Amino acid sequence: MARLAAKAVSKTYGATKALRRGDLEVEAGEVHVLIGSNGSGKSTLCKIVAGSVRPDNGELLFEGHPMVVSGPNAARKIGIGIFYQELSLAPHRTVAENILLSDLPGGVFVDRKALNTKAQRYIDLFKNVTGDNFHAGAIVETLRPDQRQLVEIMKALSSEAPILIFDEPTSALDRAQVDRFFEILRELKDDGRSIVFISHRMDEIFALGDRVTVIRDGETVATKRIAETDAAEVIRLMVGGDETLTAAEPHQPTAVAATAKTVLAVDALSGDGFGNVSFNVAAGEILGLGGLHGQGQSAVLRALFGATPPTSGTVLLNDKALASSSPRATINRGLAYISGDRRRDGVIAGRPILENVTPVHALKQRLSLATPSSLREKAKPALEALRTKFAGFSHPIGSLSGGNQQKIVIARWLIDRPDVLLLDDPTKGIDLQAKTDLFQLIRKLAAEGMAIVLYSSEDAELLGNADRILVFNGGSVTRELTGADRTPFNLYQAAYEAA
Amino acid sequence: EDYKIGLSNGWVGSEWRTQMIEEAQAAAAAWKDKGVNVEVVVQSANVDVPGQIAHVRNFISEGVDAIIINPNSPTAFDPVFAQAKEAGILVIATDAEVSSPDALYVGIDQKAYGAAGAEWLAKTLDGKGNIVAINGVAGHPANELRVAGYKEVLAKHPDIKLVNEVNANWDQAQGQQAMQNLLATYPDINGVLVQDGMAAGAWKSIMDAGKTDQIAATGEIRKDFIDLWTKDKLNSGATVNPPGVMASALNVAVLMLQGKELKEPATAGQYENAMYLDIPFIDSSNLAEAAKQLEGKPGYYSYTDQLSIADAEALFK
Amino acid sequence: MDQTPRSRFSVIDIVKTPLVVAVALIVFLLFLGEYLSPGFASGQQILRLLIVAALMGIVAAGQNLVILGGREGIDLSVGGVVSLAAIIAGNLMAGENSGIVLAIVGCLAAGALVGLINGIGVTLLRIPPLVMTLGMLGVLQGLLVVIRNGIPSGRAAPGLSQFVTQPFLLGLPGIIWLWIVIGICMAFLLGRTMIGYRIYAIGSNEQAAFMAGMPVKTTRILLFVLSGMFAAVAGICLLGYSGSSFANVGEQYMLPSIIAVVFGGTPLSGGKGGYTGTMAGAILLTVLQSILTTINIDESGRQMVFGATLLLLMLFYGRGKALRA
Amino acid sequence: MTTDLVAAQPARGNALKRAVERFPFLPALIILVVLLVLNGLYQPRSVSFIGLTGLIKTYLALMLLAIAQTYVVYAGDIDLSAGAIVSLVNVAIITAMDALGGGTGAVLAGLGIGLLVGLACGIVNGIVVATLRLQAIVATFATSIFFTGLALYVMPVAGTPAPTAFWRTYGGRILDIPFVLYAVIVLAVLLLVLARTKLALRLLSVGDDQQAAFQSGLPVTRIRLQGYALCGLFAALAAFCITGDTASGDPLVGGKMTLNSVAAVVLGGTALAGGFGTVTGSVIGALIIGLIGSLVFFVGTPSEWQNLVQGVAILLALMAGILVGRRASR
Ligand SMILES: Nc1ncnc2c1ncn2[C@@H]1O[C@H](COP(=O)(O)OP(=O)(O)OP(=O)(O)O)[C@@H](O)[C@H]1O
Ligand SMILES: Nc1ncnc2c1ncn2[C@@H]1O[C@H](COP(=O)(O)OP(=O)(O)OP(=O)(O)O)[C@@H](O)[C@H]1O
Ligand SMILES: [Mg+2]
Ligand SMILES: [Mg+2]
Repeated sequence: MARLAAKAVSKTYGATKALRRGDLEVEAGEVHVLIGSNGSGKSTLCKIVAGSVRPDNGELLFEGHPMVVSGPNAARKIGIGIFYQELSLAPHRTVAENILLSDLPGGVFVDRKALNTKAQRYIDLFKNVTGDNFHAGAIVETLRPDQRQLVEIMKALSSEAPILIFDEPTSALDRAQVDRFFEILRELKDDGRSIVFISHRMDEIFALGDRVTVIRDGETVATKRIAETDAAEVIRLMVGGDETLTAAEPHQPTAVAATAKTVLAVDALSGDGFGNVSFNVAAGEILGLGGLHGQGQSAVLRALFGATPPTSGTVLLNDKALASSSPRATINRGLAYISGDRRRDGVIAGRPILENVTPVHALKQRLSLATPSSLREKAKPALEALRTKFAGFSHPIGSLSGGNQQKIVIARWLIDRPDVLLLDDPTKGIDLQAKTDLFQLIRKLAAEGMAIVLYSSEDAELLGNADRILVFNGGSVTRELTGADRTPFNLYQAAYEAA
Repeated sequence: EDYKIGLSNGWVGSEWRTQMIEEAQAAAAAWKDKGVNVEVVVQSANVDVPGQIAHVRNFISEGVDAIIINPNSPTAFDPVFAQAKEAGILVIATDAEVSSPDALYVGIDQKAYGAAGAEWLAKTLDGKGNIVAINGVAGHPANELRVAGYKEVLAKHPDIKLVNEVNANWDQAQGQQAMQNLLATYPDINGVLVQDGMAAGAWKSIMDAGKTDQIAATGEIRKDFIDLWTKDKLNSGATVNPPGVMASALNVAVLMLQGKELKEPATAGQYENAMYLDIPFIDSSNLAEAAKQLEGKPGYYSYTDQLSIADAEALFK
Repeated sequence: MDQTPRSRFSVIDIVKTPLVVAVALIVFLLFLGEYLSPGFASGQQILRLLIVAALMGIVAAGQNLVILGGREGIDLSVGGVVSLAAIIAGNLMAGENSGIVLAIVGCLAAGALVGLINGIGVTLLRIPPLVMTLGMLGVLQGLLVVIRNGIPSGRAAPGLSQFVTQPFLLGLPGIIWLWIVIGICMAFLLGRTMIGYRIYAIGSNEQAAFMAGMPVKTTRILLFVLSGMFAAVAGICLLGYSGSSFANVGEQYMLPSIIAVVFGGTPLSGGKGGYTGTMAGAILLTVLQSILTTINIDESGRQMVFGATLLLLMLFYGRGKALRA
Repeated sequence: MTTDLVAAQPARGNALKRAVERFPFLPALIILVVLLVLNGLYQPRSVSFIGLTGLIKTYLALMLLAIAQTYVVYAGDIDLSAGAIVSLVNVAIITAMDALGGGTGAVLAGLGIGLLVGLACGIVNGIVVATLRLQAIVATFATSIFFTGLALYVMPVAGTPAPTAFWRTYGGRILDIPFVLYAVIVLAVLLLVLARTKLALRLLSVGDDQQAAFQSGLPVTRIRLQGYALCGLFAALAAFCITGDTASGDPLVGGKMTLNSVAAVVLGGTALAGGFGTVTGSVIGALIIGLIGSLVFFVGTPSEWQNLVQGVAILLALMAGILVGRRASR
């Protein structure tokens, strides 16, 4: 009998079916992988199990007995610990306080000593991989994203629950941290714990999982033993009948003609998080930025764009000096920036699609009046090029799926062609289909003469799309990979050599 | 002789208060002719009760000889006045009575103020009719005394029916809105009891409704209103709470500091520590006189009256 | 493009919009008022209520904008600006029609200046709006005292008084026309201009708006400036309504203007809502206050009923999201 | 994804930064000391033992109300009815003490009733804001109107005196030491104790990120409700002090204290958005407000300018506190 079972669980938000029919069975002592494209309902299913979302229908069973999970607290008592994809940390509290927040030691008073000793146990699990300035008393707000993700992991572990759910726990972690985490998970599994693990990274799934449940469009479509399946089958299950994905053609980036005009010339640029970075990008070129995450790649892009202006260095755009003082200034000069963190940097939540797709156009064309009919005409081609699915311009952007929201945000930059497109990990958290569409488009734009700078946290994406790769380490460029040098081996080596 | 007198005012929301302080300052200066140097130090700010208690404590620290206060509460100052007295400081309240046995009240009798308006209205209406009242801040002692004053009078006139009472917080615009609502729901009222600045507002609503001829209402004493009253021949009567009360209190204070003794000890009022000043009343009979006093003054200036030094001296042995 | 219209505007959705709720409540209250004290819902009285509502509604216009702009936007200084404008206007026009233009210009400039300082404090110094405007309120209250000692408070020009209280066009006083025009302008600003798009964008997701090249700080400063100017307009009108200016007239608008906005369906979190609802909210609040004046109960009873009714009405609006969705 | 990185940030101003991180009220404390020095310069007697005792006696109520406000602000809420609760408790205890005869027993019973009334008001606010999920600013404004109405109902006009035993104790001395100093010591201990409770930590966590706190398994609604209840209790204590200092009942006495309590909280370095701050800061903030008021007088500001100067000074102090705090925490 499964330790935990969800049977035909469903959840509707307004008119949206987030989860149509979620089924999941987790045994004791297994790592059970949950996979599905963005918005397929994985997190929703997990949150229902963990009590933070109220299901519409369906049944939850614990050791075969029906259970009522009335809230997160109840779930913890039953024995369910969870790592939330979007984290559940209190930024102004310390690491120790966060780890034990839901179960503070002491009675009426907090037992500080017990708190620190207990928290230290979980911190020690990640000894040597936590990075600088990580200790029990550190304020979470001051930590890096990967460190925060570690805190959330420790928090989930501290529940000591027999059932542990990890909803994309590795998306910000570096290799060493992931390795350590996987060791811990294997130990837990050997202890007889049940682990639900979600990731979009196929290699992780096959490295760790015992069984995999695939969820598509809010419905559980299959559960397989990892040993009895392969990546191709899992992908097929994820995308259903759609064959285009599985047949995704391997792209062979071509070196840009040496005669191509340099569009963007960056010289000795320094700023918050990077120093002395120089490079050129030519028209039609896709320049990749690589390396371990958080080595300054994002910071360079944001600085170029003027979001956090650089402190020194020069930038030439089409041979004229570019002052990266604000996005407004750089957009006017022909820059565009697409962030992978669409919820923070892109989506204007609660507003109609039209208002989400037009702001850059309005800026470039100096529009002061909003004439919906003509704006719609302007936006249509860009949205069509991205194959965006949406019901109407006046619908709120929140009514779209995540991938389509991202497409709306991207389309905003394409109504008026920019000269340079800065891509800051643009596929973070979007599914395979959307990714494929996006890179097809990017290559098309490059072919039409746009200069593109691409940072991706996924090496495969870089290798598959960039004409040239600058490897970052400690805030500066340590190596440049061109032509045939662009191999996974070289990329890993360059990323790690100075680290 | 040199005296230092502290003036405390806990609310700066009206011109009346400003004039009150100005008159007191002028009164202090006038003592110079008598060879007495009266230095006034003023604390005037929008404060709550604790804030005004701090005023008094500051005066004690400053080492004044006397404190004259327009208090934000009748009873709240008992402990701090006791402390002032311990420090040998004379405390006089004005405009609103205080319960402290360690202080003296010099000002008008607010109850008589309310009664005077009601007497006038009753007389004007020949003892019958429907009236409404617009009061100040509910729970404020001066307001409650005035209400008690007019209720006592109305009790003597059973044919006058008080159909509704509302509070407009001594705010002109709120008085105007309240009157407007009352006029809509009580189309047949004959009289209105309303005080101070709210009266100007109430009259504005009455005039806007075209009922100037049908309604008698109490009025107020700012020049703006007196002018309007004269011009439009309003059927009005205004009890005067003169801003000069603080000046009067100051004159009394100086004489007491000089060691003089009152002919009649101040024992009036519910707290038996009051010395009531005369309450002037303006109606059609003396409107012209009042207008004359205010000639050339700015519109916000209130009709005033105070005990001159000589008047005050007459009260002492 | 794949067109899959999903707009299913059911009757329930429409009935639940704040505007409809507010209008329904207004009608209900008018009937209730008429029942409790006959004469309450007469044409003349409704007109007079609308004048009072217009005063609050104009203040609420600025409040509405600041709240829409998000980042806990709120303007507590409007009360001070209303008083300030009434006094400046009274002095500049001093009872003469010829002074009206100067008075309007002077007041708008003063309101804009206060708003500018608020805006600078909130955006450039990043002081939370509640704190900044609360501090500003204290400053304005002090300024009023200084001004009144220097300059006597003035009187409204007859033209202004007439504009506010007497029929002007089609039997409606000028101030109501002014309010209607403001309503149309606000709807246009918010719905048909890029500034409107920007206001919603920064209210909804400031970071995204910034990354899309919107001038976030300038826009937010503009909102505070507009709030100051609307409060100044209300101050001028209030002078016309009451004939002469006097201290602290504006105090009564500080928190009620926020309630009018909330009753109009704009949550304090910003990025959502509009002015049409706020207009209904202002009327609703005015009608409610008036009913309470006309029924004959003690002041203590009135306040308890008023407070409880406000709470009850709030249940119709902007309740926060449930923690467990 | 962000500008975070490996390269360590320069260590400039690290000491100040860490100090402010640990003691967010440090900027306020500096302002307080400066104000005390200035007060002393212009009026030495104001910083004498008696002067300072008077200061505390007068502002103890505001300090307590600021503390009350802090606990709801911790959780990201606000209570605009705090002043109205003070008024209501004030009239309630005066009425009760009066009705019970004014002896020691009556005083104690009155105080008990006062705590219950404050607690009840806090719970009403908690239900309205946390359980019914109305927006705190407008909802507590509405309850403030309701509480004021109730206070007017209990005592229609200011005036009933407090039993002598009560205010003589508050204003008097025990063993030659002013009673308020004992009160301050008890208060300090109480605050220290409260700061160590789980509730304080949980309130702050809820204020940090409400949804995250909920998902972590904290009973968010109950915690916010407890915050309001605690606020109500401290508002009741504030009412005791004001009753001790004024020796009478007044249904309007606390009304104007609400916004001051909010200002005091902000002056003390607590974030209105929640999740960060200290009650100590709020106590200092209340004293700053008081000292600015007296300094304006002691320097000899002309009466018509006093309000303006005070307003500007408070605004500047608010700004300075926020700016210094932020500069240090960067
Ligand atoms: N925040 C939301 N509020 C309401 N409805 C939503 C929300 N997010 C998504 N939806 C609805 O849920 C539907 C399913 O979304 P989902 O993300 O599963 O789509 P999808 O098929 O995965 O698309 P894509 O591949 O583009 O991400 C969406 O079409 C949308 O209507
Ligand atoms: N609170 C919400 N309100 C409305 N719609 C929601 C809400 N939460 C999730 N949705 C929608 O429900 C669908 C399922 O979302 P869910 O987060 O479960 O997807 P997921 O499989 O975890 O995706 P991802 O891989 O991106 O994490 C999506 O379309 C999402 O937009
Ligand atoms: Mg999707
Ligand atoms: Mg998810």
